Amino acid sequence: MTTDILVTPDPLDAAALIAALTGTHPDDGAMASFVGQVRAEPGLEALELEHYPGVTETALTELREQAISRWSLSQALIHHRVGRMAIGETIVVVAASAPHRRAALEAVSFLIDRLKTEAPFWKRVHTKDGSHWVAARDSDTSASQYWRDQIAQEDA
Amino acid sequence: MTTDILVTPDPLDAAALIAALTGTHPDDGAMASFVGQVRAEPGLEALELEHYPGVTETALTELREQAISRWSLSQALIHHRVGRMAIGETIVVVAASAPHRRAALEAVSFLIDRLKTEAPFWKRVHTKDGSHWVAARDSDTSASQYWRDQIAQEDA
Amino acid sequence: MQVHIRYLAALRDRLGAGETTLDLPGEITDSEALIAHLTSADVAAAALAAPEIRLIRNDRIVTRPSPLDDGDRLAFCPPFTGG
Amino acid sequence: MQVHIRYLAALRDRLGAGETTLDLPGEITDSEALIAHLTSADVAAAALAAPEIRLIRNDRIVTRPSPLDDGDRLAFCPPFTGG
Repeated sequence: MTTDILVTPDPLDAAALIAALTGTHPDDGAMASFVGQVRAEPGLEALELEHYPGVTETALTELREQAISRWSLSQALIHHRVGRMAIGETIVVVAASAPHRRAALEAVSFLIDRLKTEAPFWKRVHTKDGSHWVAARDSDTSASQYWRDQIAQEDA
Repeated sequence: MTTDILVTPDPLDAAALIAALTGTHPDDGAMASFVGQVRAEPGLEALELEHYPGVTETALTELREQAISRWSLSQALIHHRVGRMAIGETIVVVAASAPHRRAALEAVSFLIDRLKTEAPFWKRVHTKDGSHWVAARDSDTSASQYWRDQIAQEDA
Repeated sequence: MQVHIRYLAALRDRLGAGETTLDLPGEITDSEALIAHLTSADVAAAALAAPEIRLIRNDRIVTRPSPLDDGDRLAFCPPFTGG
Repeated sequence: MQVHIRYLAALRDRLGAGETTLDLPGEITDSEALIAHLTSADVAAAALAAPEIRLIRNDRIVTRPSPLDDGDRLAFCPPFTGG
């Protein structure tokens, strides 16, 4: 049994999570997933993720419920690591399964796009000269807004 | 070392393939994947996949190269099973990794959408009363045409 | 000229023979003329004329109408349904 | 009324104290009046007025302006950058 929502300082095992979601629901023809990992950048020695305990889990739970409802998902999970991590380590795993592929693929896009701007996480880059907070990207805001608009249109 | 293109009668291990693609390229911040599996349908006892040996692998290789070129992917793989399989078994695994998430997510959508209409595979459903070929779905043709149009626009 | 023809998947069930070698009259130079010729011998072959039927020529998926050459290995295919 | 205030991530670095409890004058009834009040004591608090600054009130992410009540636990946050 896999926890659907998890925020943890421990390393994430994307493959194990994906294994837990495949072949488990006989009505599911499609499972999509996204793995975010620490990318090498000039000077980066480690990435640190701060979050707001409790509020973060609630935000992720709400995003998951929105996705399940909108795309009639059978399964959906969001696991996010916090604390300090090295290049190549997994930051986040999002996965969704559904009868058909479009639902699973869109739900995963939605979850990772919305997570970036709607769940209280903050990234800090550690270099050998010190550390700095990562600035929000306009493209992340746009991607998140796209889904907000989509949902607003459907509810209208 | 994972084979990028594989058509095989043996069971596919999606999790192992995804594990092979995560944390391996330091410039990759994003890995997306899609797993297609046999969905339960009324009367379905097994699904059988026929293909055209050689031509299928060439078609998958070309789709992979198109995706790598268009989205500047670091890694991309397509593994497809053929022969007879049971409900819940994995039919296809598509995965792509790139520096940023949009590239990885779009590439996976492209690969599975185009694969459905551009690689010579045919599905046959076995029931206890016999078997029948699966008809092509209009929605699959539309999804594939979407990407063909997108690429035509960019090349124009 | 001579061509080798295969029918795949549902077309194999529908048109019978999985594989055949044919000597063609000289006026047949492309895939559509071949389909008309096949239909004259077996009316079921008219199904090949449907635009969704794909043609594999010498192990390459080609667009129809496709030119034909002596010795071509042809495979007529129903729409692909993988994934 | 009394509120508990936290500054998170980059705002914590910028505004110093991670956590503070304040007694507010009666005319302050919403988040934007609070920000103006904080700015009068510390000009750096003007950064809180930027529209991208998010507010968490009693463990709920709320839209600004938000009403305030006695005993509220508030957290001002820079834009989220997870994933």
